[in-house]
Amino acid sequence: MSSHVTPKKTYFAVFGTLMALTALTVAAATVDLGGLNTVVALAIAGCKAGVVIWFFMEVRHARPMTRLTVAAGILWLVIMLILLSSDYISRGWLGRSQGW
Amino acid sequence: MWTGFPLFPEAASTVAGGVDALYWFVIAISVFFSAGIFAAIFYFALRYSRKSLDEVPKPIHGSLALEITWSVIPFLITMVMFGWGTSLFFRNFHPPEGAMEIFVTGKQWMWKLQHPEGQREINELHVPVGRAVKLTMATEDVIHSFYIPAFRVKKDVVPGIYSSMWFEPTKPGKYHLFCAEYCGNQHSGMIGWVHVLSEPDYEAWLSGAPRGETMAQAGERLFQRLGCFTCHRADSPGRGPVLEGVFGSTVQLENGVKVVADEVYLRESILKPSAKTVAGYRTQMPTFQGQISEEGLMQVIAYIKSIARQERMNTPQ
Amino acid sequence: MNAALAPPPSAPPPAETPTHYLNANYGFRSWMFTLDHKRIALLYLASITLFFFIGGFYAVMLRLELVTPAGDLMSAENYNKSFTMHGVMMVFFFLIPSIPAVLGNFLIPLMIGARDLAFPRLNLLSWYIYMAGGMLTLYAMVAGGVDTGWTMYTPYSTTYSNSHVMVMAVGIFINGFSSILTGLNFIVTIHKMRAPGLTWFRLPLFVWAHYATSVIQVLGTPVIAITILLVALERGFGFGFFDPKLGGDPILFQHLFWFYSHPAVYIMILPSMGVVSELVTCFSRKKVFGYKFIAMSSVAIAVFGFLVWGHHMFVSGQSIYAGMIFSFLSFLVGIPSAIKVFNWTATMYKGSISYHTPMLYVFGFIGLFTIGGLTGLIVANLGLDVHLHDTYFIVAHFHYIMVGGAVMGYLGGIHFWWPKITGRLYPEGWARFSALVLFVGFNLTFFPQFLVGYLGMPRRYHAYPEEFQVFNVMSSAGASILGLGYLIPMIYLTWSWRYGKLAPPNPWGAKGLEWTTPSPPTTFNFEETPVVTEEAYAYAQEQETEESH
Amino acid sequence: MSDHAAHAPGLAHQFDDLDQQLDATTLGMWLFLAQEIMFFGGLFAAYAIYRSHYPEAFAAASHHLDIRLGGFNTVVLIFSSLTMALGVRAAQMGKNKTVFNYLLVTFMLGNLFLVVKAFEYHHKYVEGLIPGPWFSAHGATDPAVQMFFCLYFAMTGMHALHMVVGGGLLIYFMVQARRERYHAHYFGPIEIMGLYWHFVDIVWIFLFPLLYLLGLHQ
Repeated sequence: MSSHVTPKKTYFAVFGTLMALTALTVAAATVDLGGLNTVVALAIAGCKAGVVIWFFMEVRHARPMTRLTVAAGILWLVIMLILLSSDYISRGWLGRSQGW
Repeated sequence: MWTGFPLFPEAASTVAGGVDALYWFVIAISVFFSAGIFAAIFYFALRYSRKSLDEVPKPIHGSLALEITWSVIPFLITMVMFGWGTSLFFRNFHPPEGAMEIFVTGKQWMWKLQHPEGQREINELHVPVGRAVKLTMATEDVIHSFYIPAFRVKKDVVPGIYSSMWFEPTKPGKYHLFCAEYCGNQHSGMIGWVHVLSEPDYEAWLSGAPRGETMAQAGERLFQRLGCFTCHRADSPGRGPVLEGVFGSTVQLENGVKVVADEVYLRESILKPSAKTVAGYRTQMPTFQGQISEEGLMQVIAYIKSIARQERMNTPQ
Repeated sequence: MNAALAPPPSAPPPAETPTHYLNANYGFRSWMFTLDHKRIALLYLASITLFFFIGGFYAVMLRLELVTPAGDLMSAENYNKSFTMHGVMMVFFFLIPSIPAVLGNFLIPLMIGARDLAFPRLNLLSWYIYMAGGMLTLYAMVAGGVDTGWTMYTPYSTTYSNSHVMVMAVGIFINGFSSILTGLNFIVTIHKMRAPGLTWFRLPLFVWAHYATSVIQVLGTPVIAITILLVALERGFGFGFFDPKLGGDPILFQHLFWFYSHPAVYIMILPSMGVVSELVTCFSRKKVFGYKFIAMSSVAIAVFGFLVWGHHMFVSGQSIYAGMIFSFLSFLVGIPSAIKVFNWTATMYKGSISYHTPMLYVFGFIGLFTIGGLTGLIVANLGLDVHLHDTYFIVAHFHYIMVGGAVMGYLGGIHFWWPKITGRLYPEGWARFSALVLFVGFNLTFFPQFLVGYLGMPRRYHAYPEEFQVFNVMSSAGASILGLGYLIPMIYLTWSWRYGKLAPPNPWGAKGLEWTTPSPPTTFNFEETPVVTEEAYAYAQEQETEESH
Repeated sequence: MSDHAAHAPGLAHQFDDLDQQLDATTLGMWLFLAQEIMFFGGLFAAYAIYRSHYPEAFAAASHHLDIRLGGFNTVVLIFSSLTMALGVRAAQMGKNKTVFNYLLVTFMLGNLFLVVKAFEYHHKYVEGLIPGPWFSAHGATDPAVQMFFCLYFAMTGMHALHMVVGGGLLIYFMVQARRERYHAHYFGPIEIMGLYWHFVDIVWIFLFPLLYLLGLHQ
């Protein structure tokens, strides 16, 4: 059952983590890391989302089926992004610029 | 007018034979399998039809061996189809060297075709037999699709980019040209003919067809009229790159990337000058979006191409 | 001819009609505010039939126009509006909801031994959403029509069309949520509401098929919703998401559109496959061959169905390497479909086969789906699709899947469960006759389109070159037979509702929890929650146990 | 169906007991959120494609956004997630009064977010950054700058719309909490409300860096 009552201090700790990560992502964005800026920003956002899902949304106490649903949602998004980029990345491979 | 009742389209290009061969291969496999399935169904339905009301046949749960067999065998067969089809597609994709070029503009609802020598046609295309023809295609409005069934070739013409395709006719004759992508009201009227002529007939047509200036000449006139020459010429250093010899060369962009200055790149640079600026130049060129038609663009590009060719001839290396 | 029918119940039906879900209460409100999944299924049945005949009307107009090569019956504009409405009505308002919302809604709780779906209010809401979307789309039609084709490719739909694209886009957008909610409801129901003992691998294959379908509905439909919303924003407010002038890519629209609209084909065909799995085992009176393979192939189709959308775009300007990937994956999705066909055929081996109407539809389904599937190998092929893309070959191919497959399964299922739904038997003679008419009419309509397609006739052509006329006349002739084939069941089924013979609880001698309830079932389906102790389709249960002892 | 279960307050007829009901509704909500992922996913996909194709134009365009306001809103939203989580916790313990208070705070924070967002939109309007025929970002020659704002308004607008819906739901649940509807065995609706609210928060967690931050160092 998901009626597990989480102690308040866990939630406060989570909130603190999220604030720290927010500060970190802003700080990281001001430094020029080249192509890594995007990766870092998305990685931090992913961490934050993970923390929210795991603690606030109580997936850590959820049934396997709930976890599977979360995973499926993310997996399908990844499928869409990968197959989409398979087109956009390889359009230039013919040695011609693509112009749109 | 009774134009006959063809069952199979004419095969009039170098790629048509290959496409038809693959088609018959897949059809043969399909007929084999469907005949097998239909025969089994008929046989079972008759042989095992219900004899009495309380008849209860013995259950059969399944067979792993059978399941694997009828998964693996179709898989292998489809992979043969996939390999064959994909290699055919890739082979047919790249135009051969030295193909003659035609420029195509799709527009609701007509095809405009320009020959480099200056002949212009609408919904008609005259090409010689036995020579590869490369089409560079653009559209003024919506997506169209250039389709010649007898050649088994088709390509969408998408706004904002140049599409290209090629074919080499093998038989003189008159073939349908269709727009295959729905493009609005008169979509079904966006059709025409491809006339494949023997070499002498084609020469005769070339000399007989009304020709104004060549595409390059028309392009040069546009180049003047739009004022491009004020920046892009040898004696105005610093303002814009000199275009002599640019076409086909590799240019270095501001952000360090190297691109080949081809039709697509030139088109983009005219319409969105700031998108890919050549290293060493500031972006001060205005956009020509809306000021030049796709046809005009093709002419300007033909002009830039022609001065690249002259350049190469002048400096032999 | 009724010799093969299961023995009728020995006791005559009681003189007093027992209370069931149809006569539990009466009146407009009792239907409009019902939470009973069976009544909601009937609401869907009525509205889907309405949209089917509207879509069918447009099909008739199209085929009439195409009898002659010249565009002489109606204007090009009206022709374009007709094929748009035909596509939109049939795809979004008939095929996608057909089996799930009618048969699925009615049967899933009955098959798993539940009193209702998990969320009855949501179920009713999804019907209202469906009707709202449908009414808006009908309004777009009445107000002047839409001429973009159901695919709504940009930039034609966003910039160049002068028709009521906005209204229709909003209609389809709204309708999408009906589909999402139905799928969501089914998934939760199948997970949480199964009767004790009904383990996953004891579920009827119909339920498996709907589970797979629901996954597609939940994960695919939102993408078309947002895509259509972007089109509406671009058209209405100049937000140029796909506008090349702002650097937008019209091909991106096609990607997002087909990300849903290809899996949507599996939303149509998977439930139909579920119906066929039920029918073939019942009328062979034999456990289905390879239960787990059929169940898992449904799931495989649902997953792989999401990986193949780019095969609609081989000549669109998509990268040829992406084309190669999509072509490869498209061939893969053919394998689970083939597995199903082989297993159904094998189920008949050494069975006890009767030729009742539902079984005739099964024969029709397997035959037509086989042809549709095998021609899929042709159009999934990069080398061939360049020639065939956007020709009548494609039109023929997907009609073989959607009409030959999905609609055949739908009609087969409607006949099979008709006694359960209405408590009445349909007239067997008429039903067999119309199944035959449909089969003949269908093939005459669509087989010539393969030939004229390979000849090079592009689709969505109002007028066409004369050498294509013979095939088109054949096709139109077939369409008139096909239309008749749809009218006959419409008439005799309506007639049988009132005058048909009273149906016993299990007229076919079929297995499955739904047949343990009275015909028609009571409002809450089961007096007591049933306990399942046997596998699905245990037709020979007693004998088996005898033998094992 | 046992009689006493059928009479448990809040139990719908189709379920056997409250546990089954809670399980079913939770799963239903998660499925709905999976659907939401794909709904926003379409937007994110379009953003990813265009951003990678026009990095300079998008970076330039993002400089028109105010990071302080965006950052402030991020803090507001994360804080509201905290209060929401505490509200669910209170519901699990059946403390209706506390539930009400936390939901009220969450609601206020949500409104604060929307007010700030409205100021941002207004600012964009004044600057002429609304896409369409009147778009006029000065100094921007690349039309892809406008594409950025198309996506900006679509993504933040869709997010704001979800906030508005969430606000409406919060009002409903506040009324329910006032009526003492929840107890230690029946708190599912609040939990589901929480899931929705956290999801909307997560969407913003991605929107903030993607829209505001990525071009910052350039």
